[in-house]
Amino acid sequence: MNNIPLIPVLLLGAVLFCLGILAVITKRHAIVVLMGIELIFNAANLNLVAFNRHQPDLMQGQVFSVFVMVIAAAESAVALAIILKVYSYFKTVNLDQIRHETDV
Amino acid sequence: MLALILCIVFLLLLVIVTAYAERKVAAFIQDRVGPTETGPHGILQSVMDVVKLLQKEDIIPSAADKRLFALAPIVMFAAVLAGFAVIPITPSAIASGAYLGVFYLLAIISLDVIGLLMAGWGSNNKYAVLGAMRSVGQIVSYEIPAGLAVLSVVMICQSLDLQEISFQQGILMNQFAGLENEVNYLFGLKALDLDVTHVGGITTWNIVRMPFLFIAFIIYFISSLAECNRAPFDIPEAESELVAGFHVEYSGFRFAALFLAEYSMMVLVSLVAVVLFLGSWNTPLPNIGSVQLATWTTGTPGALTGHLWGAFWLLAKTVLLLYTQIWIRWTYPRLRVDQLMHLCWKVFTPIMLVLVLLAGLWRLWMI
Amino acid sequence: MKEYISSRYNNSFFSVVGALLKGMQLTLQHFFRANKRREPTYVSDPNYFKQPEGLVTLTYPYESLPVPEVGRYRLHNEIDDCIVCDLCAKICPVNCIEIESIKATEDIGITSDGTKKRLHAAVFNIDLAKCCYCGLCTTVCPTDCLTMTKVYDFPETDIKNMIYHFTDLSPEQAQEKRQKYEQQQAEITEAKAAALRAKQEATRDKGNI
Amino acid sequence: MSLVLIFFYVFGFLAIASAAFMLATKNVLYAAFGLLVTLLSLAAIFILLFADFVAITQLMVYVGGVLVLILFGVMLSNQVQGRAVQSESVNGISGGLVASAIFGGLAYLILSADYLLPEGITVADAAPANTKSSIIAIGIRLITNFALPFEVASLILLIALMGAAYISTEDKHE
Amino acid sequence: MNQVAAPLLTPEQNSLALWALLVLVLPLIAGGLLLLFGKKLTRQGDWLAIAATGLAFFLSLYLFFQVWEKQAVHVTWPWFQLATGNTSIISFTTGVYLDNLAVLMLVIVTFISLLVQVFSVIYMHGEWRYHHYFGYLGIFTFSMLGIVLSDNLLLLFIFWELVGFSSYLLIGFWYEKDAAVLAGKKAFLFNRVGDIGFLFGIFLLYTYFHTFDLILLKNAIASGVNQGNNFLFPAITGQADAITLSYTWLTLAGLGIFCGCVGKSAQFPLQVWLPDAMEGPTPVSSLIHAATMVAAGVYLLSRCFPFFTEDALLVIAIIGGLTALLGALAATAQYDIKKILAFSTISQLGYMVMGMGVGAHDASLLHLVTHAFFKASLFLNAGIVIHAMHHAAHEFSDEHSDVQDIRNMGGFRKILPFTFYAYIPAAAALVGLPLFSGFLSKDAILTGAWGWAGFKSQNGNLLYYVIPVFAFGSVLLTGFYMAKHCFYIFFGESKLYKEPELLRENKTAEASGLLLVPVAILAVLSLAFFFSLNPFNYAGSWVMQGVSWQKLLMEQPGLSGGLLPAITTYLHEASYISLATAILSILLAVVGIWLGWLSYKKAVAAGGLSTITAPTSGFSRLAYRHFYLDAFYEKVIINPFMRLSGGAAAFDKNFIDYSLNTFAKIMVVLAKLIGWVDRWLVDGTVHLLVKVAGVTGKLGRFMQNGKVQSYYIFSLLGLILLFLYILAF
Repeated sequence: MNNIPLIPVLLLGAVLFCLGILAVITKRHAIVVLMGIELIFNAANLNLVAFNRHQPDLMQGQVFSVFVMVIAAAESAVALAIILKVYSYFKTVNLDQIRHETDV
Repeated sequence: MLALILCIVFLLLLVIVTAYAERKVAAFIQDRVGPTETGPHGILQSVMDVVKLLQKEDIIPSAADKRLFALAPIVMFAAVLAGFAVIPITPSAIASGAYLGVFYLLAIISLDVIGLLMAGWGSNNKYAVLGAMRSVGQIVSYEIPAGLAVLSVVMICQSLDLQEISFQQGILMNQFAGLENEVNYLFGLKALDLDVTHVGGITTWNIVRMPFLFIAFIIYFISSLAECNRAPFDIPEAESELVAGFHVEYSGFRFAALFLAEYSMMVLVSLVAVVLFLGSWNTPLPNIGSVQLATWTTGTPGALTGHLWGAFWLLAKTVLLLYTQIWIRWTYPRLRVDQLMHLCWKVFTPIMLVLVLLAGLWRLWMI
Repeated sequence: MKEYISSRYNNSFFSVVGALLKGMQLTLQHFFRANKRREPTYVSDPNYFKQPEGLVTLTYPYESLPVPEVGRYRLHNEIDDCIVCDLCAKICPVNCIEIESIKATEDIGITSDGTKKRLHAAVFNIDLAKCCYCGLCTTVCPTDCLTMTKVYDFPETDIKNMIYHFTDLSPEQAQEKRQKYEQQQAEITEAKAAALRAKQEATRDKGNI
Repeated sequence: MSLVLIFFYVFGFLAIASAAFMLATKNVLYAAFGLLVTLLSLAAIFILLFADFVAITQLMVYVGGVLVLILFGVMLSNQVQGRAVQSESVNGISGGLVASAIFGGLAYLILSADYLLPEGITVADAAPANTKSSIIAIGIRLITNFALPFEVASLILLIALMGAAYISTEDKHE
Repeated sequence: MNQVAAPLLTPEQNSLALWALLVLVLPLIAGGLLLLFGKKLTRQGDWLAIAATGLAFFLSLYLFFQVWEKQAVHVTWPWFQLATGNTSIISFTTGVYLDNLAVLMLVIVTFISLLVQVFSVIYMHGEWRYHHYFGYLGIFTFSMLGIVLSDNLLLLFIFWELVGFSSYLLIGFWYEKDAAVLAGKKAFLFNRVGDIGFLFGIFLLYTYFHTFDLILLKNAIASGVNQGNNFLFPAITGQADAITLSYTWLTLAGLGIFCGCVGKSAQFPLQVWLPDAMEGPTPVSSLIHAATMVAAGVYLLSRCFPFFTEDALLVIAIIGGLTALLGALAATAQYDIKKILAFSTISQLGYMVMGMGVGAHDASLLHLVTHAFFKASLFLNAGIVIHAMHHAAHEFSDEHSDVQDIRNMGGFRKILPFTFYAYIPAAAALVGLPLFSGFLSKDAILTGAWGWAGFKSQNGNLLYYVIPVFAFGSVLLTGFYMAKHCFYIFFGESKLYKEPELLRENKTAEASGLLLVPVAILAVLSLAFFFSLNPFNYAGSWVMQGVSWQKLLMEQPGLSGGLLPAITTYLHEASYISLATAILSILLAVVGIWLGWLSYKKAVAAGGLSTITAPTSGFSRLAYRHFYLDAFYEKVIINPFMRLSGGAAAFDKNFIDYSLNTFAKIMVVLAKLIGWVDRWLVDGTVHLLVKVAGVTGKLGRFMQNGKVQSYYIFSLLGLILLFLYILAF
């Protein structure tokens, strides 16, 4: 029986999701926050693929996980462009410092 | 498993031979003799080099990021080696018959980039960082024309499986499960009505099945030079500006690993070029009437003759491409960065986009 | 810059590809000519200038260009002809010749050109690591015993071995000759002293008479 | 415990461990490599879930694309000679509380939900046997049932490309 | 599907289709060869382009005589197939559709293209990238021919985009000039805006009818039955059941297709790209504005006519009328020789589109044909004049004067007499003077508009008369600006260059023969006789006969239902309209010319032929600036987005932050108040209250710390609350 039960996969997804949230909340470096967001995306993807494994008739899960990746790629490209622009302007990517700089 | 071990040993051997050939061919092109001392005609030179490097002290600069510095060569070598897994060596020997072989290869090659960045950053040296950045920029850029060239082949072959693509390019096509009723026409033109399914040989190679793929092949080959950081695209390692680029701080067995990874990359891209464009392990000789040249030089798949002929043809073509790589290196001067990017984005990418379109149309209308 | 280049060169696609192919052809030609080799012949050989193609490297220890008869490399001293005149040591600009002579008690022989030899060479060392191959020593040598040979390949692992010893006397023999000479000198001195004493005695005798 | 299940737990543990490492380390670059390991483990899990196309896409997009971008971003936004690439943590306690609360909620929901799934289903096992890979099914779905999202996704990519290129160009007017 | 789409074809029809395909690819082959090898060929290969186009023209003529009024050839080939998972396979076909309209367009396109290329040999002589220019022209012609020959919307759309792309290449041909680059970009982008609508229209139609094939679509739509607010369509191919579609969606589909026309044919509000497109070489303007790109929109309307509901047609008519008026108004205030013609093109296209909208389908097409000839002629004439001015400017090394400004010209009647005599018929045709082709077609459209308004306003709503009033107003304005154009250029005396010889090629010839011959041919073709034996009766025109809706649409007016027959009947009854239109339009044209003469005299008398100043008076400045449409887009599209984002930021900062700050402040004040009460009244329990208030205040401040991560925490708290809710219930 080469079948992974659904619950452990979903729990793994939940753990990764929470770790991603933790990264977004606690990190000061903008790029690490971005990494946390990627982790959240991946957790969602894991759920999609897991559900697809158990209901594969239309392949919605896999197709949508591919879409999620596309969106993630677009998102990270734009986010990094913004971060680099912010860096060239403030000379820092520390979120708190940026806040102080803008808080005129 | 046996195929896997055989492949790895075989390919490492090929890498060693390539490193030796590089020096010898360079010498001959420059009217020198090259290595002569170790072994007859110096054929043990590369082995000795590796042995020498392995004996050396493992130096890690004190200012370097030690973990990244130490891991980088392993990551690079592992990434390139993983790519060999899906290369079919003979009609029945392939380390891993992944159905998504081509796609997997493209993904694996991009892992190489991570290793490069690790090496460049971990060295804590401005030349290394610059070299790594240049190299990554170059590899990521040239993945686009190379990927499009691969895509055009995939569109023609309708498969991502390298073994299936290989079978399509020879007389054994109908023996592959799922291709029993396929027919190869000369130049892929049904209108010509020349059935070459059983003629085989060069007439069923991909560059002949769809003649425009020859342009794709040329572009793939040039792009692959850039992906291996080979001359004339070796600006990441430009000796005159960056000393040696990302591996300037490396020595001993880590340098050996980087060196092997680089040469393995050369072998890998040449193998991919052969499999995708130049008929893979198929013989170039066609059946002409009762002179069954192709049948004679193919052997029986699965039997020893099949293994030997397949490996022979594949390696012969690969060696030819490797020779061309070396030959090009010792002919052309290095490009500037802007010329490099101009070539990639303004020349190759548009041409390849058109070719992909053409390949699609060819598949729709001709075959 | 760009305009300059484009105005000077034909940048059209085909000419560029043509140029690239031309380069490949050139290197390929050189590659295939690698089966020819240059023969290690001397410049006087009629074949010398007729080998424009092929590898130019000589695998040196195994083959080398012939050296002309008049090659001026390692110094050699034919000690049998040497009269140990010390001229060479004096003229040497880098002081690489070290000579220590011992006067002989009698004529010890004649060189091949007929000069009498009166000195033993206790030490005749040439430090070829210092030698600058100017050849001055050979020109001043009165008996033409010091010459330059065509041997140029004499590397050593120990620099002391670069000092060449030409004397035919072993240190014991040299000691013996030295003692002999000193003995003779002592005899002569004694004889002179005896003669002087006799003379003085004779004078005193005369005075006494 | 079948082999697949063992592999799943190994890779799952690896994913969690490296994600935790990403959180724990102060070095941004190490965090990125921690993320790399997480992504690779997830790709492995995707393969175990018979989603080979998604797995390789994961490799290509995340490892070859997003992660390289992130590494580039890290390198470009820190002076090479200056301080090490450090990142401090803030909001540790509140963040931890919130995240663990959310995890508790999610876990409760996952464990208590009724999925209406036939346990030990046969469809999933039969499907990979029919087709050698999921790619054919995905390809057909992409250009039929999901053609509109597919096109919209391509539009989004194009817009993101243009936007990123525009944002990162030097502003000559200032 | 194939069985339905491909009825038995005679070999002759098959061969006709193959000839048509040859016509299509000839310019492409020539263009491709020129782009790749043009530099190597003798004369940079212009002969190749001209020969290919000439061959295409003669083939088109052959096709014309085979097809016109004889047969309609529809040949299809399977194109590609899509598997829909578990269900059946969807096949798409492609093909060639040759009917009266198609062959007529073929002839016109190849003919104008040929003349323009011949003209360009001299005009573009010595140009760097001369061969590229001809290559682009070839690709452009190819794209346009593709639109004409396509039998399905998908292929048509592909060629539609190709036209947009190649026009971008041509408009931006002098890419060393910033203005040309910007103009090309602008044209491209504005076309894209329209094309999005077009694409959605195509998708809507496909979603409902599951085919792109124009003929199948037409048949399917014609068989629809009007059921009040819905249409009932019987089962069509590949569809099991009959379908019911709402009127609204069909109207939207039609308007989507019309969007494509709005972009390409420069209709209001997307017309602003066209004047800027004058940055391209003049022969290109001639080609784009006469027979190809802008005509494509009208052609599309004609092809898709059955898909428009009555409401869609009304929108089309309004847009067309508005464009005609606005274009003409803008043209009155321009002084650039080409800009005037450009605005005139916008105005004339407005006529055609309005004609489509009011159901004067055939009149519109007639105007398309006549306009193609006289507008091409006018542009080529302008090209000769500019060429001459350049010649003179070059002799004087004068780089500051604007050689395209008509106030710098004058007296060319004597200097370039041949050009003048070629110019007059074309200009007269544009104004709509009798005996010239424009009169016929314009008259037809005006009659149609009047008839439509009359028919529609039978219920008493006289607002419909606005459309014909717009149209007649445009006639007056057309006379005015063309008169100005003509007088400024050809009358009076040369303002800038006093030696007339400098403006001529040499003493004997005013310009090279290759420039003059195309112009002469086009001038002759601007006469009415070529289109109708009776130059006052458009109804007898062979073009009108050939492209009448009964013939083209096979008696199936489509979704607009009985509108067309009804208008025809109405016009038949109210026969005075036709006569009144003719008289009124001639009168208006003459008055326009007279006004133009007055204006010119006034300007000359005032010596006000200053070339530097832009018009200052209110209205003419408005018209000169093209009603500030560009500025309008800047203000309405671009600035609001900027302002919206600025506003959002300001809202965030001024409102949300402010209110929270105030909240915090209030809390502090409250705490202080309580503290005061506490200090002065009792302690004990009150202390506790103070503490509570303090904590609340701090919480308020803490939540409002400006850190995005804290906000994120608080938003996640909401999620946790949701969990708690689920846990609780």
